[in-house]
Amino acid sequence: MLKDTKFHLIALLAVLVLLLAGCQAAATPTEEAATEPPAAETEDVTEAPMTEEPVATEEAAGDIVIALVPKNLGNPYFDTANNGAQEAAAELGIEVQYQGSSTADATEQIQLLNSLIAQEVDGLAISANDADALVPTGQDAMAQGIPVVTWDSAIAPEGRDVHINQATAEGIARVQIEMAHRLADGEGQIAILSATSTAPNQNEWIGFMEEILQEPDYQGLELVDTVYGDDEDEKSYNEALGLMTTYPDLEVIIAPTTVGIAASARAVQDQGRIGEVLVTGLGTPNQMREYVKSGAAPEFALWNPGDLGYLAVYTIYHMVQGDITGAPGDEFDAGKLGNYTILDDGTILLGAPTVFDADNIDDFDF
Amino acid sequence: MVIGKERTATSLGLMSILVRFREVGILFFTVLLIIVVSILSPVFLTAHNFRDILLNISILVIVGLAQMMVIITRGIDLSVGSMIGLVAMMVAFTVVAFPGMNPLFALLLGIALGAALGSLNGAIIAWGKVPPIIATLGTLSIYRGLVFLYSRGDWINSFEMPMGFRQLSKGTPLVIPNLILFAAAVAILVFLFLRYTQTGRDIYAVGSNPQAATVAGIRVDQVIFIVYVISGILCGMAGVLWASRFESAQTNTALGFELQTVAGPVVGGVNIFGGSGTVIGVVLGSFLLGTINNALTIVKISPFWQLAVQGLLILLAVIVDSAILRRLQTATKQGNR
Amino acid sequence: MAATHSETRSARHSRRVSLRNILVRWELLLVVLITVVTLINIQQSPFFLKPVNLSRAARDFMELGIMMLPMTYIIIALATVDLSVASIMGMCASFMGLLFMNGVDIWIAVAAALALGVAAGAMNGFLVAHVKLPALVVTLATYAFYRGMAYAMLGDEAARGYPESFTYLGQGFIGDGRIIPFSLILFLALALIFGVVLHTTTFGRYLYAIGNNEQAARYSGVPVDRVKMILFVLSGFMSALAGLVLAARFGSTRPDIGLGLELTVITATVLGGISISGGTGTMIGAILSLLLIGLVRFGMGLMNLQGQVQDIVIGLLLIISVLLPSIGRMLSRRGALSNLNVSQVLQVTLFVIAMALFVAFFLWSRSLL
Amino acid sequence: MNQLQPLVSLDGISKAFGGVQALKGVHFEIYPGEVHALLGENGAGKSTLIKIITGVHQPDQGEILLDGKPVRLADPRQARSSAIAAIYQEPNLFPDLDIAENIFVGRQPKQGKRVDWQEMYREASKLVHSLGLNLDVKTKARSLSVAQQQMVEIARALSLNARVLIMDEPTSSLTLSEVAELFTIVRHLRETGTAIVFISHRLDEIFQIADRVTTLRDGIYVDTRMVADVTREDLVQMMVGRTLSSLFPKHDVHAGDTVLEVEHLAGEGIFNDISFELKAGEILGIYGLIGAGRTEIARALFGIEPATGGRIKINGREVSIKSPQDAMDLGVGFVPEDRQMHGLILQMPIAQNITLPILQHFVSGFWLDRNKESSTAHDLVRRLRVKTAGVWQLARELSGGNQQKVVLSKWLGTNPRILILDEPTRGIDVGSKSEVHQLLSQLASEGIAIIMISSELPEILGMSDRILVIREGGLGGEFAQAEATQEKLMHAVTTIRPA
Repeated sequence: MLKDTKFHLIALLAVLVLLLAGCQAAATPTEEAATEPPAAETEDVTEAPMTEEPVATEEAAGDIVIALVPKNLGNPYFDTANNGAQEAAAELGIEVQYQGSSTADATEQIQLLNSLIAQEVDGLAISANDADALVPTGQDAMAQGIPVVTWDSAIAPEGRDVHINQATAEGIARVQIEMAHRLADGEGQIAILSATSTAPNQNEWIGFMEEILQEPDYQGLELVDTVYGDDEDEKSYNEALGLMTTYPDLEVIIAPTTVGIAASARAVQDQGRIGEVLVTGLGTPNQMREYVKSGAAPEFALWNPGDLGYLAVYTIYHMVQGDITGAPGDEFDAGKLGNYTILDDGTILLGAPTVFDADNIDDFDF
Repeated sequence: MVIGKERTATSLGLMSILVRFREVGILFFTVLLIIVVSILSPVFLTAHNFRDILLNISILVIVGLAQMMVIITRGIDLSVGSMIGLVAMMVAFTVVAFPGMNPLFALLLGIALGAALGSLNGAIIAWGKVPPIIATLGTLSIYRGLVFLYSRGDWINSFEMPMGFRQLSKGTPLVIPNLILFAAAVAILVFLFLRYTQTGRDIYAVGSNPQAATVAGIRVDQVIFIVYVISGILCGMAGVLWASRFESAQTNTALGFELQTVAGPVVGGVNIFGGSGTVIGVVLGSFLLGTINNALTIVKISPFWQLAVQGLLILLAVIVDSAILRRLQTATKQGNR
Repeated sequence: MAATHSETRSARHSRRVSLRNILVRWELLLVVLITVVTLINIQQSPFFLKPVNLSRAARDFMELGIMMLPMTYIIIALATVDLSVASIMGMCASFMGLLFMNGVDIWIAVAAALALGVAAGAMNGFLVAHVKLPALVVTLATYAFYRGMAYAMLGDEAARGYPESFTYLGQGFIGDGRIIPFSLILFLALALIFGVVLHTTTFGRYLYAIGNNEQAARYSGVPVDRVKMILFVLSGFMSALAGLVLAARFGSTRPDIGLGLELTVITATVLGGISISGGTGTMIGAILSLLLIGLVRFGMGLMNLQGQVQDIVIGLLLIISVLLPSIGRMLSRRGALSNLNVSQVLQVTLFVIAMALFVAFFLWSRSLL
Repeated sequence: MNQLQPLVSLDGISKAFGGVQALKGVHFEIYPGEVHALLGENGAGKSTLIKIITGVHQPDQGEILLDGKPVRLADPRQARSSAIAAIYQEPNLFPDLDIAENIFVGRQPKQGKRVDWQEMYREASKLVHSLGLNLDVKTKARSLSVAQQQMVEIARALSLNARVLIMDEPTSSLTLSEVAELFTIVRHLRETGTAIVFISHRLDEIFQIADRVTTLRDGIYVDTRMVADVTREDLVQMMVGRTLSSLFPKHDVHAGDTVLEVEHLAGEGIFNDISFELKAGEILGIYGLIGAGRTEIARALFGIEPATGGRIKINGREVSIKSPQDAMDLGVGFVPEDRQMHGLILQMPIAQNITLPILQHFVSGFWLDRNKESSTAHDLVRRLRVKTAGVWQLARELSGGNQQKVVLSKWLGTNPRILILDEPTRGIDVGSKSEVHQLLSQLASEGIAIIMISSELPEILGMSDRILVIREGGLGGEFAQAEATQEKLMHAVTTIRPA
């Protein structure tokens, strides 16, 4: 027995040191290769000033570190938002770390946020996977004097300082119903293919869409089903197939998520039903260019996620500098986007969504 | 006062027929289900819908066959989902970097990568004598972590993939989509391998009675090593087809897929205690699972019930399986006293 | 109360553990690893040793710890695992959420959830102990069935708005200063109970007896089937309790709560020196392994190496913790190196070449995009 | 049988297992075309000799010659490749594979690289029919009776063109007609020149089938005689030839009242219609051959495999024993036949083994009182003079004899009123054997009723007050200690039961 354990005492020790050194190596080279450094080094973080009271004092811009946390990494929508955020960071001369979990899952996001709070970052700009599960973590950060701004997908009010809405939920819902109405030329069956069943923004938009459909001039449209693709390409693809099989005379699929809209358009194309079933919703130009050209998804809307990331960084910067506290009525300047005021429900509105179609899609690149 | 009762093979026949033709039971259950669902909603019984079902289960059949061979040797491979995810990502990266690459070469690349991953499992289990559940539980999280480390979190999206690669799974040269043809080809190959090669027969012998197999001169360790390499190969192939069919490679591709690859064979009559299992069983088991999931969507039962139904089905198959086995054993024990 | 279990004492009467025996223990190995990991982490990041950070990180692992306790018993006694623990956690938390959202008082809902956990465990126990099915297959089936029931209960809604008295379970602190989380104390108390029962009571002795030789235990009058039933009921109850703590920590419940946690629970238990072949292992080892995994994950988090990269390290630790002793045994038993025949050497070299090629391709193709 | 050159010859073979000398200087030759019977009591060294011939064990001294050339059989595979095959009492086939594959496992007939199933089925059927078996070779092995499984093993041996076929107690679980079938095959094999080693206790079967017979006693070679010119009495004398030394402790029997009554006990078609009585302070010996069902009777009395018929009365009251706990509550203890599998938990220390059945005595408050456990174990260990470094030493570190004494002290700890022992002294050194015998007679004199199952004639005759003979699951006779002799007992168990 003695010989046994002595044997694996040495070997295990050696392997573990190797592992940690290896991970070290894995962490550092990513910095040069990748454009946005998802795993930035923490050594060079100078001793960030521990802000005692919630309102941060004036700080030298150079040493502010903001963490931009998307729902999950790899999603082109969030990558574009990060580009905007880095643009704002350059203008403000601060550092924005783009850190995300690999799956759109609340537990992983909480563990990530806990380690960012532990690293005493100066501000958190979060797109939440779960509005309620993140409330305790948000409160924890705020108790540590770290301002919490949510963008794209909110944490419940008690868990955040301020939320940046890409557009009013009602506005986003209305533009998608309008597009569906146009594509179905007034009447027919429509269905919704959402992201995860727990995503707060999705459920809010769907709620508004159902209300808008009651309005007189949309009586012709009949919402037959809502399915969930979990922001996974294959699941969304299968759900789209399911919709087309279950409802043979379905006319329009609305997918208010970049992953869902691309998968649905591809499903329509693969089934050879372009023109019979039309796809609309929220998508990015690069991703949808092929389907706009093929006619599977003639129109779709979105706001520029880059602007959303840009605005989120400016907002959190002003919070960190103490210019604003997130109370309704606060005003601040957001660089190229002009200035914004915090509305009375504690949110900031980016602006109305833009509709992309065949003729304007080529002058966008994100 | 004769002790050893006269027990000829015939009177035990009924039991062995039941075991050999268990696949008939599954076929009967599937047909019954199809009839019921078609009555509920005529949309179900269309060639188009069955094409979708077959498309959906093609990858499940390929990996289910790999899992069957592992289960026959009394093992289990929980790392299949992660192997599919890793190979899908690596091949997607390569295909995007070399758009001109012939898709079949991408398939070969995937198979080679899968073989390497499978051989690591094989080495740990066959040479390192680590129990399969622990070894593949470990490689499940290692390979999944490597997917993230490899792509640094990035996804490969459909618009980045060359058309040729996307057509690999979708092209329909012979009316039937390639994906279904690949699955059929793998099924035939595995059938021939298990029935007509020495290693194939040795797999059954090792699973049925490992000690006797050693005495009979079979190199048990080598057979077990090969089985995990084959599992890697089929997962590599599945990874490429997965990336081609869904035109994407994400860090969570095929996450949690391993459960279905065990459910299919178990439902299809593969004996969880090892030693027996047929290709037809895996195909029918997977088809039954695919039909049920498809039926649940069409009959508009909420998608949230699908997982519960799958769980119930595996439980049922296992209870029936062991009941038959136990009744057979007591029957022979009685016979030989 | 360091009642280490495996009495390899040589002293005639005394139960004092001689130094030699302490030295060879698996637990010592874990202590060494913990110190190494702590040293590396301190050097890597100044935030590691801050008490407020450690306490926050600790809260993320308490549910894992609670579920690890019954899993230790199951592996020691039955040399198998319960794959359905995370699904029972999800089902019971969703059931509590469902009741609460329909106006049932929170503490009645909690009691109902714990009862459901016991029932789920009892079903597993009945199929394993009386129908004599292998635990691996039963819990694989109930893994899908119980998780399916969680989705069937809550669908796409979330239960939220739990009262402060309940969320204290997961978020509360003892005393002021957000240092000692309540869930840590709850876990340590449960661990103490499980440890005392395992190492000092009749039931604990039965677990080791069955784990080492179930037949001999049965011949000595040990009620084997009753013990098996109790083990799975215990596992169901503790999984439900862990589900409530997690729901309290989140302040809400969704059907996918705790998805995939069973793999981490099994890893933590086996890493604690509890051999998968049954019969050996101590509660202290399990607790130390939980601490080690917590420190590794928290440390790597600080180095911005997220979830799945951490999984690589944990997966490696799991395989190595089982692989090395088995290689050690092989080398010591028959001097394997001497009679390796040619074909085996060939196979090993082929295998090594394949691995090298794979790593080379991995690194090369990774830099293409 | 008249060739000069023996196929296999063993000379001066000795083998010891941890202090127990299983074989001493044994000589054994097998000629082609001959049925050579190997005879001897249990523990006479027969199975050890077979294990050496089939390469499972290697001899300490002595030489094995194959066709006159010395050979070293390192493992079963090597033995098989030198055409030596064996069939055991419990056939070891592949339940999930059919008969044909069981015969050709690992070496299926091929056409090029492809397994040729038709060829395999043809070959298999030819072999099977040549053995007079009308079985479809596609049947799965799991659904065959033991006799049929044995036939398949013989067929496999033939397909390996084995020249030596060893049959170890093949007929113990066969019906009369199955035995006859087996013998026709054996005669057929003999004609074709195969050398057959036939091991059995049934003297009649030996007279029926064997040409020559070699007898072993206590690991020593006694003699080899032609079956034609030897009588049954000679064989029995050769088997039991030792004078009955008075190594067994005399104890004055003052049997108390009847403690246990068993009426028409039956178990799962393995044994039935067993009835006997047992008085306090009495030692009831149960003698019989392997597979006669004695162990199953003991397991029924102790509740491991509850009886399926008949009644058990303890102290006059009818009881139902469904589990070991029931038995222990009624004061029954059971020292099982297989020490390592069922008697002890080897990885646990002696003290914990001893206290396992009576843990409730050591619970003080909530947890176990380690000191009380230590002292109880220590007293028992001292009383039975177990040679150990300490009560916390692991059971696996003890010798066979000491391990058996630990099992005995385990059951003494429960101070039983009825103690059942199954082959208590098998495979332990002579010293421990007599200590165990001393203990048993002392326990009896203290009023404990003892049932001792043994297949060693001297032990049965020396220790028992009354002897019960079990044959093929039924009562084969009851003898008081005074009237019982080795010959009577051997006769009772070796005559083929009435047709």
